[in-house]
Formats: sequence, structure tokens, C-alpha cells
Amino acid sequence: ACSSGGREDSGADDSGGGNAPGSSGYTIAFVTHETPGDTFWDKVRAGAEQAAKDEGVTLKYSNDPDAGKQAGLIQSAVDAKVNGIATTLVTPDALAGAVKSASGAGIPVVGLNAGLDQYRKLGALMYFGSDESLAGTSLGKRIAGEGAKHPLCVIHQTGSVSLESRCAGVRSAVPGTENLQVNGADDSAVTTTLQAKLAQDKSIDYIVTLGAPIALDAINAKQQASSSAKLVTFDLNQEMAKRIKDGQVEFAIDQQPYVQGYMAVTSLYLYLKNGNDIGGGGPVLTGPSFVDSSNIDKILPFTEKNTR
Amino acid sequence: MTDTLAEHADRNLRRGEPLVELVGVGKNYGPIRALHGIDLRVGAGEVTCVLGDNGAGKSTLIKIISGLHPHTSGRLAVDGADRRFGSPREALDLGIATVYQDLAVVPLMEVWRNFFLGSELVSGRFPLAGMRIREMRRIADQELRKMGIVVSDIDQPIGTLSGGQRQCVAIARAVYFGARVLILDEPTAALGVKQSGVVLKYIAAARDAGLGVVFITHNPQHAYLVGDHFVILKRGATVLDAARGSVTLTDLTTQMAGGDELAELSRELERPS
Amino acid sequence: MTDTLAEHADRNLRRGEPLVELVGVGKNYGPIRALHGIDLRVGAGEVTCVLGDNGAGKSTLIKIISGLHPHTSGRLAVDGADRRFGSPREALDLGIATVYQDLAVVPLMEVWRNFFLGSELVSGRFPLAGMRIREMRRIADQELRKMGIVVSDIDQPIGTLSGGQRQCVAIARAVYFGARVLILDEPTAALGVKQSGVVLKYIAAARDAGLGVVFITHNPQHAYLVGDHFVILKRGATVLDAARGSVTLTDLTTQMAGGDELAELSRELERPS
Amino acid sequence: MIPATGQVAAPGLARRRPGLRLRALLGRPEVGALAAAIVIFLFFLLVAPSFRSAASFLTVLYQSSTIGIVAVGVGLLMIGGEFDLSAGVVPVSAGLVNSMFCWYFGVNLWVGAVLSLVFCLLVGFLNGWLVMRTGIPSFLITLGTFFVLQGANLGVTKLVTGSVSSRDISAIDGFGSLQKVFASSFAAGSATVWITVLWWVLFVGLAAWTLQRTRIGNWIYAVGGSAESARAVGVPVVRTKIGLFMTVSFLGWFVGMHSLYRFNTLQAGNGVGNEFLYIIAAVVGGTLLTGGFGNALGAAIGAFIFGTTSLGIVYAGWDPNWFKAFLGVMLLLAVLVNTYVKRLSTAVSPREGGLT
Amino acid sequence: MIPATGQVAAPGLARRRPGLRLRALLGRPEVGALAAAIVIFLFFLLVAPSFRSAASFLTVLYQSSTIGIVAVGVGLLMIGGEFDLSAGVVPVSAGLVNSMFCWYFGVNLWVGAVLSLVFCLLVGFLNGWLVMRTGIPSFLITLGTFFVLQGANLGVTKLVTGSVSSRDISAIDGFGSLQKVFASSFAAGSATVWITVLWWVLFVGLAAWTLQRTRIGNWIYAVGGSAESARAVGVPVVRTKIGLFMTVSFLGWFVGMHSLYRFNTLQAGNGVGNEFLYIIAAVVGGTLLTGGFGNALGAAIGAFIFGTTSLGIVYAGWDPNWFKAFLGVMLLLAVLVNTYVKRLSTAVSPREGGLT
Ligand SMILES: Nc1ncnc2c1ncn2[C@@H]1O[C@H](COP(=O)(O)OP(=O)(O)OP(=O)(O)O)[C@@H](O)[C@H]1O
Ligand SMILES: Nc1ncnc2c1ncn2[C@@H]1O[C@H](COP(=O)(O)OP(=O)(O)OP(=O)(O)O)[C@@H](O)[C@H]1O
Ligand SMILES: [Mg+2]
Ligand SMILES: [Mg+2]
Repeated sequence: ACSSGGREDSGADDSGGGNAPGSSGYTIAFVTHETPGDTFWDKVRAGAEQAAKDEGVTLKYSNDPDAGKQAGLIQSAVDAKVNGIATTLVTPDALAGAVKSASGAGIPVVGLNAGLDQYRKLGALMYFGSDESLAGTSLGKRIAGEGAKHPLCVIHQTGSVSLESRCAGVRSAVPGTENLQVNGADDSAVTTTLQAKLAQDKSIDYIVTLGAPIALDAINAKQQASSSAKLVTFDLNQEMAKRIKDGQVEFAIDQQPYVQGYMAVTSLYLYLKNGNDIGGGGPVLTGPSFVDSSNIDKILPFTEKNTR
Repeated sequence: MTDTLAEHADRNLRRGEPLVELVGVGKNYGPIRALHGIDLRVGAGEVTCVLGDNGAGKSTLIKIISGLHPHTSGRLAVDGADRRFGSPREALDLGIATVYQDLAVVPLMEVWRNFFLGSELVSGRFPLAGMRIREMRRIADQELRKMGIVVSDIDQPIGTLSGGQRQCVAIARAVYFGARVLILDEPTAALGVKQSGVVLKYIAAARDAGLGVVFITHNPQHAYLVGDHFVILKRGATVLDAARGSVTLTDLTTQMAGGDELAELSRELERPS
Repeated sequence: MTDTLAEHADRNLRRGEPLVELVGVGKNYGPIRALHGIDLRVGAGEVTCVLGDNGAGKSTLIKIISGLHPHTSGRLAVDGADRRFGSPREALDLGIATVYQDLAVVPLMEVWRNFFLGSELVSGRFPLAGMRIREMRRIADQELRKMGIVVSDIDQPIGTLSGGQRQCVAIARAVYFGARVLILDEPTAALGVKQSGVVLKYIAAARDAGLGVVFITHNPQHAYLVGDHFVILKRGATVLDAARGSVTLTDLTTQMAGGDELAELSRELERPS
Repeated sequence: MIPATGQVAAPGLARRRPGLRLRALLGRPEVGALAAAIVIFLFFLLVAPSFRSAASFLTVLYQSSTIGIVAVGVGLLMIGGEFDLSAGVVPVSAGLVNSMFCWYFGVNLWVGAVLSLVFCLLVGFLNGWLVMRTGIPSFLITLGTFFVLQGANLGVTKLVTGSVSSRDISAIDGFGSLQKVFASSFAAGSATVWITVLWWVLFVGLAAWTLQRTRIGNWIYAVGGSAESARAVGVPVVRTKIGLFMTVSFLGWFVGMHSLYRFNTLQAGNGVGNEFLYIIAAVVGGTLLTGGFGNALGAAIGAFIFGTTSLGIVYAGWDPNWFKAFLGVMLLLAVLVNTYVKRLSTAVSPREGGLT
Repeated sequence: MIPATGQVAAPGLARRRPGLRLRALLGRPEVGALAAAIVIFLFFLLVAPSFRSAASFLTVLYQSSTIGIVAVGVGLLMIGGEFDLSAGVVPVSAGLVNSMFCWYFGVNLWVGAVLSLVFCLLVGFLNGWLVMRTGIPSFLITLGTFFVLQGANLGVTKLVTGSVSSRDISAIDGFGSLQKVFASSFAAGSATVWITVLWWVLFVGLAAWTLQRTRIGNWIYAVGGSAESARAVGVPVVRTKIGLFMTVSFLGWFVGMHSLYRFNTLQAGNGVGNEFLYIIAAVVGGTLLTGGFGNALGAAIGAFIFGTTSLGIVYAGWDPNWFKAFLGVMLLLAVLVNTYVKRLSTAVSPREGGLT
């Protein structure tokens, strides 16, 4: 390399190891409500793929943010006669029919990421994840403890159930919470909208972003508006971890998406192979865990590998 | 098709009775004054020829009578009752059919659909009643043949016909649906000698069947062959309004061209043959 | 504008020299055979008139010469060299200018922009060089005035002009840009007597300036006034190809109408005046 | 009277030549689309083993029907020369009106369904009326409606239920019967047939009949091909166009009812972007964007192509990161096949024809 | 020669009447849009106290410029009678190509920027070439490109960086100078002026000049107004249209460079939906969807209206749940004002004119 700052050759593929793909003979469908290109889901998927590799499972990942279409994806997995289905349950009522048809066809279903309260009712066997409103509440409690009066919760996707419940969680702990809609597909739009909001309401003391890329835009906006509001966020990525390290972001709340993906696949594998039930009949919580200056040094290297 | 005319003509028409009357009619397109103070009377069994230079306002005049544009001043009476058409449908429903200068055809639609557009034959009164397609295709083909036009496929989009063929479709349509008044805006412009002759015969036949005809043309000979009444427009105003008895073809030509141009032209361009 | 013609004409034209030659040219539109086996010769200083019924293929023929549609069989030579035009630009670049039957104007654009479209006057060679707008407006206005057309605003969209006014713009444009060959498809169809006369004079002037002219018309009188050579088409094939010397106006009319229709018509429609 | 000279004409020329009938068939706008659909379908049969089952086929049909029902309306509207961008959110609004009204006031769901129908027809009427009244392009008017409905969906839902999705209504009276009508399914062998597929077939048939065989169809082509000419010959342009807008919102209402009674709850933010899919389906099926040309069956086939492609990629198990890229290539492929087949059959495309 | 009789004509009639000059001014397509922009702007000045500062105004300008730069190109293209749906993701592709190429191979960012430019121009060329070559509507062709690019953005990024966003490139050579060109800002009193605003002004000026004063502008109007007529009089239709597509992707590249050098990293999934905003801006600014009519300044004002509205609602502090509803109402308002002002000035709208 004749210029600095680029890729560093890391040599070995660090996700190595594992069995030959499909050596276990199991095919698992993994269905999420990801909006394509989201760093959070990228990690869920990375975890799932690593597990599939480790256990020799063939993984079929698919996603659609529209509840009806997600149900369709589950249905097509049933049509394809997969051995197990892992799915997010962010809109349990809408997915109930599809999940039931899977159970009816004798295909085990595992829930992840969202649907803590309803997964049993739908007939899913196990659950790995945090709970959006629980995560929101814990974040809210923490900033309330730090004296937050008027946080701004930034929703980057209109009408998203999971984002709305995060904000609702924050509000349940800090009643002064205000929501803001931004166009998450456009960084400059996010930045200017935040900038405008900060100019409009000087009393905002905390900015709560719901995704790591949005937090990076929020840093820009804060600078532009010379606001002294503190910035906290959901989810992690590499860039954001660095911002925690240099103190521009107070903390991030992490529900360990990699673990959600990894465990969902692994639990299905174990259930199919060995009849195991992980969690002992209850949900397995992967978060919320806080990432702040106290533990960032430990976590930073993992974010670079896209596993946290 | 001349028989078509006789068949479709309103039976209550009586020769000489005024069908359409315009008094002091004017029309502005925004800032542009296209017509002002026009008086015109279309009588049953009479052919009123409207002549005039390009841009004189002839098309504007007939657009008012056919309901395409409302007039901005003056009054328009049909069968003695004052009217102000909101749409061409209202005029059509009074039996006033028009051949527009730009033909008003829908290029992508089949010939027969264009022929019957707006006046389709249906097999029932409910909205989704089927059209009598076979009959419509037959009639369209037949009426076109009467004009000497044989399209190779009555199902081809009208946009693929030649200019004259399209003109013929528009004329045939108006003749077929015009029951009381027939308005023709330069119908023979794109036509060959033979087709022009057919159109002139239609006009005569319409007159004989008792219809009122408004005939716009640039050809004084054509006008004089069939006209009962001549109106010459110039820059939006009437400059001549005369009955057949009071003008000769030469008068007409002179008035229109502002001097007997064509004769002079023949002389000017004269060359050995 | 006759002076325009003399000014713009190519100085190397010599009377009688063949400019455009068609040998056995044919054209199919998909399944429809519009033309076949057409021979035509356009000589410098000569007017070739193409006549024929509606749908005979006249427009198709001139579209081939002007480069709008390529021919599907036969050969086309310009100045002796075989050509197969890929676009009208190529024909224009050889000094062949055309008035299309549907005029080829862009309705929403200003009159002067339409006049100069494709041949704009620019003040430099780089792509973003400004146009000499004032000059273009002046010339467009002037050339239209020469035809007796005074548009109230040379900046108004051409779509708001009357049919005849639009026709005049298209003719004025072709005359202005035609340096060697002028092709006119029914140029007088929408025109009044006065304007028709002007156009015929242009044709004569173009001939006298040494241009080759192809003149399509339905009016045998008009054709005979200026033509040196007459070609009659019928259903896509040539049925008559004669020099001025060998036909009379009556022959021509007879041939075109399939019988001297107009005279007969006059008799048929005859009425007291 | 005078025997018209013109009557003497070469006999038989207007008779259709033997080749013409086949050509006419091939020239129909939907034939190219059909060929494209078959090519795409065979392709996925080849590459995706799990695609080769009746169950998969029916899932594809179901998916296509949910797009296709509205797409047929949008296709008609586009043939009539107008756009409707609000078509994506109307189904959600329809469902929300029904669901929240009944949940809030605790009345029978049938009441809400009728109310919601009236609401949707009103939206369609308003779209059409504003377009015709103001002369503003429908693209802008319905863009406005789209935004207003999208905002209202969210705002009202939050106001009424406190969250961004409607409440579960499966316990309210009338649910069972409404579900039967809008969202039932029955088994056909190992596969499930959803009733929307049947409704879809019905609506397509109705639309095809209307377009080809009724005067209203004639008017639709005419107002799209040249509204001024249509008006000049007496076609009721305003009524026709308003009717088309109302048809689209009626079909939107229908799909909204299906979603509601299939999923019990609705997310207020959904539906955005679907308006686009409807337009895509119609255009892939051969509808001209500028109006005046197209076909109900074509729009249906367009929806089927879209459904097949988007699920086919899933069945084939291709990397979802590349999903859109595959989708794009498949769409282009479909359009190319469509165009190629049409070229084979006619020389004059509507793009070339018309002028000169 | 023969003195043409026609020369004798009422003198002075072609002179413009006194009222005409004002009317002509009012009749320009951008005047209505300008009036609408002023109304909307004043409205927010009135209702939103925090809107009344230079800083806010400049924020609005910045936001408008990021939409407006591409919108001007899209406006030109639409005047030329075509659509480009890939315009939304091209900026992201541009940034990703630059960023990932340089990061992966560790070369100077200028190299990547040039490479990315070439890439974008190629995309534009391909769009145009395919549209002209196949005769398929640009809506479909660019829809294909849109999907393909969207998928490739995600797929390639994942492949290269292992995640769905590009890596931080701020340490690579050339970053500083590129940032100066594409993403610098300077203080003007208490406010920040972003360089994109200046670029925007430049591009709008250039586009306006081209449209009004050059032969290329003439050709653009002509190919959009009637491609067949334009071809018949010798306008190079194919070259003109391909050039327009390339202009759009050039401007897309430019905005992509801005995002990259302002934000260092790019999300591979971004940009989707922006193609729509560009079209909205152009249409709100008075561009005719069917081509042949419109104006560069209009498109810029359209972008400004959109920027003002979307930020104004935030400055006003209105309920964010209703955001889209407000946006819809404001857009409709803008369009209504626009149409009303145009009506005042001319009787013939392009919708009515033309035929008959
Ligand atoms: N684009 C096209 N597609 C299919 N057929 C066409 C097309 N253009 C013309 N035709 C057919 O070719 C034949 C000749 O048409 P053309 O326009 O050359 O006639 P014309 O002699 O100019 O007639 P007119 O005097 O009426 O203008 C007609 O039968 C017409 O239907
Ligand atoms: N829609 C319109 N908007 C503005 N001006 C118009 C419109 N239609 C016609 N005009 C103007 O009105 C005048 C009369 O036009 P009209 O079409 O009635 O003339 P015409 O007598 O039919 O001419 P021609 O013989 O050439 O057809 C012309 O100056 C024309 O420019
Ligand atoms: Mg006229
Ligand atoms: Mg012709």
C-alpha cells in the first residue's frame, strides 16, 4: 500500500474453523425484519452465519421490514421444508399465522430479538434477545439518574414498531422525552434535521439515537448547532465505538446482536440434534448491556471484527 | 353514406328554420382576442361557408358552436334557446357533430374505436354492458368504404393511417353522428380530388336531408359549389356576410385573397407547357 | 423570402443535374407494404410533383428521401453516391430540407425556437456557446412576414398558432434551410388562397435558384402551375411518370381522380346562383 | 340518392390477411409480458429446487395477488393517463380506519368495514376531483394525499392506541365472517390457496372485460391517449378519470381489509413504497407510462413477474445482500423479453408510432 | 425577384403589446414556484421563531442544496422526456467506489474520486444507451439500474469491508484536499455556509444558461416535447438524451463525494427514496412530467421548497408523528400557489394547450 490509512492486511480469516457447510444435514431459515443495509442486522446475520459454519448447518437468511411480507418469507421457508426457523417477532400478531403454520408442519421455531412477551403464545420454542421497551427503559433510567430532563429520541424509520418501543421505554423512565422523525437513508438529512431541532429547542439535554450510524450524524449535528446535549445511543459499530472511546458519545446500549444470531441457530441445531431446550423454558436475555468508557477498551477490538 | 345522412337526420327538421344562432360572440385566449362581435345563423337545409385567412378565427368560431371552448362574450342560441356549452357532449346531444381541424382522434386506438368513441353501441344500459363490437367494426368499415377509403385493417391504430385517411375517418364519424347540424373545419384539406368530391357530395346530401352545415374551407370553388351563405372572417371579425344570391365566385375569391391572386399568379408563373 | 432562396441556394447547382435518384425503392411498415418499385429523379432547377390518392404512399416516399425512415429495398443516390440515411440530419447536411405533412414542430416551444430547431445560430463552437437569440428571433419573424404571416408574439408556443400559421412556419423553415433540395408534403393543404400563392411562388423561385423541388399536393392546378415532372402513385406503385411536355392539366386531373370528377361534380351539384 | 363513387373499392383488402390474425394475437400488449413471466418462472424452476412444488407456486400466487389486486387498478388508471402515489398507503389507512374505529367504539367490525370503504372511495374521489379541478398533475396531487395519509396513519394511530400499530381485533364481533370474505384460505392437497388469489382473478377478469368490451373501457383508453380529443368527441373525461381514481382506492380498501383480517393488527407505518410496486407491475406488464396503452391482464402478469422474482430469489437461497441486484437484473430481463416478443409481432411500437 | 405580397402586413402587430412583457415574465415556469417558495418561507418565519435566524436559513439552504444539486440534473432530464430512478443510489455508489477502492488498495483518494467519476458517467451512459437502443421506457431501465446498484452497494461493501458500511477514510492521502473541494464550510457571522450551496448555485446557473441560451438547451426542450419532430428537423436525439443521463449521474457523483468527505463513512443501504425527492423537487418547480416544459431554476426552487418545508416543520416544533401529513399539506399548498400564479399570467397551461 502506497498510502496510509487504508486496509490493514489482517492475514488469516478470523472467522475460520467450523465444519463443511451443511455437513450436519440441517437447513435453517433465518427470517428478520431488517431494512437492508442496517449495521445492527449485519451483526445478527454475522452471528448466525458463524454458528451455521461452526455447526455445519445450511443457513437461509431472508428479511423484509413489512410484517405481511415477513410472514410470507416464513411461509416460503415452510414451503421449502426447512428443518428449523429462526425469526424475529417484532409484530407477533401479524406473524402468528405463519409461525403456527410452521409448527403445524412440524418445523421448530425459535424467536429472537423481539417478541419476549409473546413468543410462547405463538408456539416458538425458545427466545434469544433483549426486549426493546426493556432496553429503552434501562437506558432511560440511566440517563434519568444522570439528571436528564428533556431527552430527544431520534426515530430513523417512520412507523417502525421496534424503534417506537425503544422510545416508549425511554419515555417511561423520563417523561420529558420527545420523539423526532428523521430520514435515516440520508446522512445530510439526518444531520440537518437534528440541527434544526436542537436550534428550535435549546432545553434538550440528551440525544438518544436508535442506531449507531445515526449517532455519528448526531455528533455532526451537535457540533453545527453548538449544542451541549449529551449523546447516548442504541447499538454499536466500529466507528461509534471509537466515539465512545474519545468521549463524544456517553454510552451505548448493546443487546449483543451477534449473540442473538449465533444462539438462535445454535439452539435450533441442538434442539434438532439433541432435543435441548436452552433457557429452561424461559427467554434468554442477551442484553441490555452498557458500553461506556469503563469497558470500551475491551470491546473496541471486537467491533472491528463486526462481532459486537 | 349519403344514405347514412338521410337515415340519421332528425325528422323534425324544416328547411330554413334557424338551428344555431350567434349574436355578437367573442372569444379571448387570455390576452389574445381571437374573435369579436360575430353574428352567424345556421339554418336547417342550408350550408354556411366560413372563409378567411390563416389565423382569422374560423376554428375558434366552430369550437364555440361545438362546445369545445365557451365564448367569452355575446350569446349563442340553439333552437332558439340560449346556451353556453360546458362540454362538447352537450352539443353532440343536441345533434351537433364536428370535424375538427386537428381531427380529435386518439392515435393509439383502433380505427373503429375512434369512429365510435363517445357514442358507442352497447348491448344494455348497465355500466359494464358489452359493446356491440362486431356491429361497430362493420359500420365503421362500411362508412369508410363509402368514402372510398379501404383501410387494410379496421383494427389498426389510427395513428398509422395516412393523413388523408385519418381525415376521412373524422368526417365519416361526424356524418354518421350528426343529426341536425354538421360542422366541418377544413375537411378537404388533406384529401385527394376523389375524396374531396365525396365530401362535397356529403355536404350537399346533408343539406338536402335538412341538416344545417357549417363548412370551413380555403377553397372558394369548393365553398361556392355547395354554399348557401358565405361569411368571411378577418382578424377575428366578420368582413363579409352574404347569401348565395348576392355574391359570385369571383367576388368571393377576390374578397378572400384580397385581390384575384390566383389568376394573377397563373399569369406570373406562366410557362410553356 | 424568394430572396432568401436565392441567397441560401448552393452556388454549385447546375440546372438539370440529377440531385436525388431513387431506383426501385420500396418500404414496408412491418406487414404493411407502403411502397414498392419506385423510380424517381429530382433534378436541379426542376420541380417534381408527386400526386396520388390518400394512402398512396406519397408521405412515405418523401420520408425516405429526407432520411426519416430508411427504405427497405431498392437504392437511393444523392449526387450520384449511394446513400442510406440513418437520420434526417444526414439529409439536412446534404442541403435537403423537408416540410412534413404533420409539420414536425414541438408544440410547447416558441415559434422562433421551432424555426431554428436543429440548425441554431450560435456564437461560438464550444458546446455551451450562447445562441444568437436576437438574430434568430429577427430572422424568424422576418421570414414569416414574407409569407404574410404576422404572429402576435414570436415567443408564443407554436402549439397556440392556428393550423395554417403552423404550416407556414414549417414551410418558411424549410425554405430558409434548404440549400439544394426542397421537399414539401402538402404544403398548401391548410393554407388560404393568399398563402398558397406565396408558397407556389416560393416553389418557382426555388426552381429558378437551381434547387431541386419535390412537391406533393392533391391539387392538380397547383401542381401544373409549377411542375416540370409529374409522378402519380397508386397503392404504393407508380402509375404515371411524365414530363410536363407530355401531359396536360386535364390528363393529370383525369389520372388522379380516376375520371374528371370535379367537372362532373360541378354538374351534379349544380344549382342556381 | 347519388351513388357514392367511393363505394367501388378493391374488395377483400379490408379482410384480414391470414398472417394478420396471428400477428394481432402476438401484438396484444400482454403477450410479451406473458412470455417474460414464463421465462422467469422456468428460470426459477431450474435454479431453485424448493421452488418446484405446488405449495411454493401458491405462495407466489398469493404474494402476487396482494400486489396484483391494486396493480390492476393502478394499471387502469395509468392507461387513463394518471398516477396514484397514494395507492400504497390507502390499504393501511383502510385497515386502520376499520380496526381503530371498531376497537375504540366497540362496534361490529362490519360497520367499520363499510365506514372504511366510504372513506377510501372519498379519498379516491378527492384525488380525482382535485386533479381535474386544479389541472395540477396527478403525480403531485396524489403525492400530497400520500404524505397526508402516511402522516395521519401514524398520528391517529398513536393518538388512539398509544402505539404505532393497531390493536388486536380478533375478538370483536364480525371478525369471523369478515375473515371468511377477505382472508380465508383452503387446502388444495398439501398447499394452501388464499382467497385473495380468487379475488385477484375476478378483478382482473372484470378489468379486462371493462377495458376491451365496454364503453367505459373505450373511454379509459381515450382519456389516456388524448384527453382533449376524447373530450371533443363527447367522452365524459372528468367522470372517467374520477372513476378510475375511485377504482384504485376501492381495490386498495380491499387489500387493506385482507391485511387486517389476515394479520389482526396493522403497523401504521406500512405500505410506503408499495405504490411504486404497483406502478412497476403495471409498466412491466406493458402499460405505457404516458397513458393510452396497456392492458389489465398485462398488469396482472407484471405483478406475477414481480412476485415470482422476489420470492424466487428467496427460494433459490441467494444472498439477500444482493437481493435487489438480482431483482433488478430479473426485471430488466423480463422487460427485454417483453419488448423482444412485441418486436417480433409488430413493427410499430407506440413509442415510434403516433407522430410522423 | 417577385415582391412577395405577404410582406404587406399590419405593422406593429408582432411588436409586443405593453402588457405582454409583464405577462411574459409572470408566465415563466419558475415564477409560480418562486411565489410558492416565498409563501412557504414567510409562513414558517411567522410560525417558527427559531426559524428566524441566518443560521437556520443557511441550514435550510444546505439541506436544499444536497437535494437540489441532483434535482437540477433530474429536472433537465425530465424536460428531455425521461426519468432516472437510479439517481437516488448513484451518490452512494459513487462514494462507496471511491472509499472502498482507496481503502482496499491503499491509494490516494483522488485516484478513487476520478475512478468513481468514470464509473458514474458509465452508469449514466449505460442508462441512456439502453433506453435509446431498446426503446424500453427509461422508467423501467433505470428502475433496473436502481435495483442493481442498490444490491451491488450492499453486496460489494459487505464483501470488501465485511460490514454494511464503508470504512473510515479520513487518514488516507488526499482526504484534506478533497474535503476542501466537496465538503468544506466557512463561517458567515454566527452561521455556517457549506460549499455545496455555492456549488448548487453554480450548477443551477449553468443549467439555466444551457437551457435558455444554448443550442443544447433547445435540443433538450425539443427531445422532451416531441422526440420524433426533433429528429425530423435534425436534432441529435440520441446524443442529447444520453448526455442528459450522464449529467444526472455526474451530479449524483458530486453529491456522493460530498457525503463521503463530509461523513467519512457511508452506509451501503442509503440513498433509497431520494430519486423520488429529486423528481418531486423538479415537478414542484414546474417541470412537466411528460417532458418538454420546465426550467432549471424551477427545479432548484422546488428543492428549496422541499428543504424549507421538511426543516420548517422541525423548527416549528410540530408533532413529529404528523410530520408527513404536514409535509403533504405544505407541498399541496406550494403546488396550488404555483398553479394559481401561473393562471394569473397565462390562459393556456401546457396541459390544456397543444391539442385542438
Ligand atoms: N408508421 C406506419 N405504420 C404502419 N403503416 C403506415 C405507417 N405510416 C403509413 N402507413 C401506411 O402506409 C400507407 C401509405 O401512407 P402515406 O402516409 O405514405 O400515404 P400518403 O400518400 O401520404 O397519403 P395522404 O395523401 O393521405 O397523406 C398507408 O396505407 C398507411 O396506412
Ligand atoms: N389555445 C390558444 N391559445 C392562444 N391563442 C390561440 C389558441 N388557439 C388559437 N389561438 C389564436 O387565435 C387566432 C385564431 O386561431 P384559429 O385557429 O381560430 O384560426 P383559423 O382561422 O382556424 O386559422 P387556420 O385557417 O390557419 O386554421 C390565431 O391568432 C391563434 O394564434
Ligand atoms: Mg383553423
Ligand atoms: Mg401524406
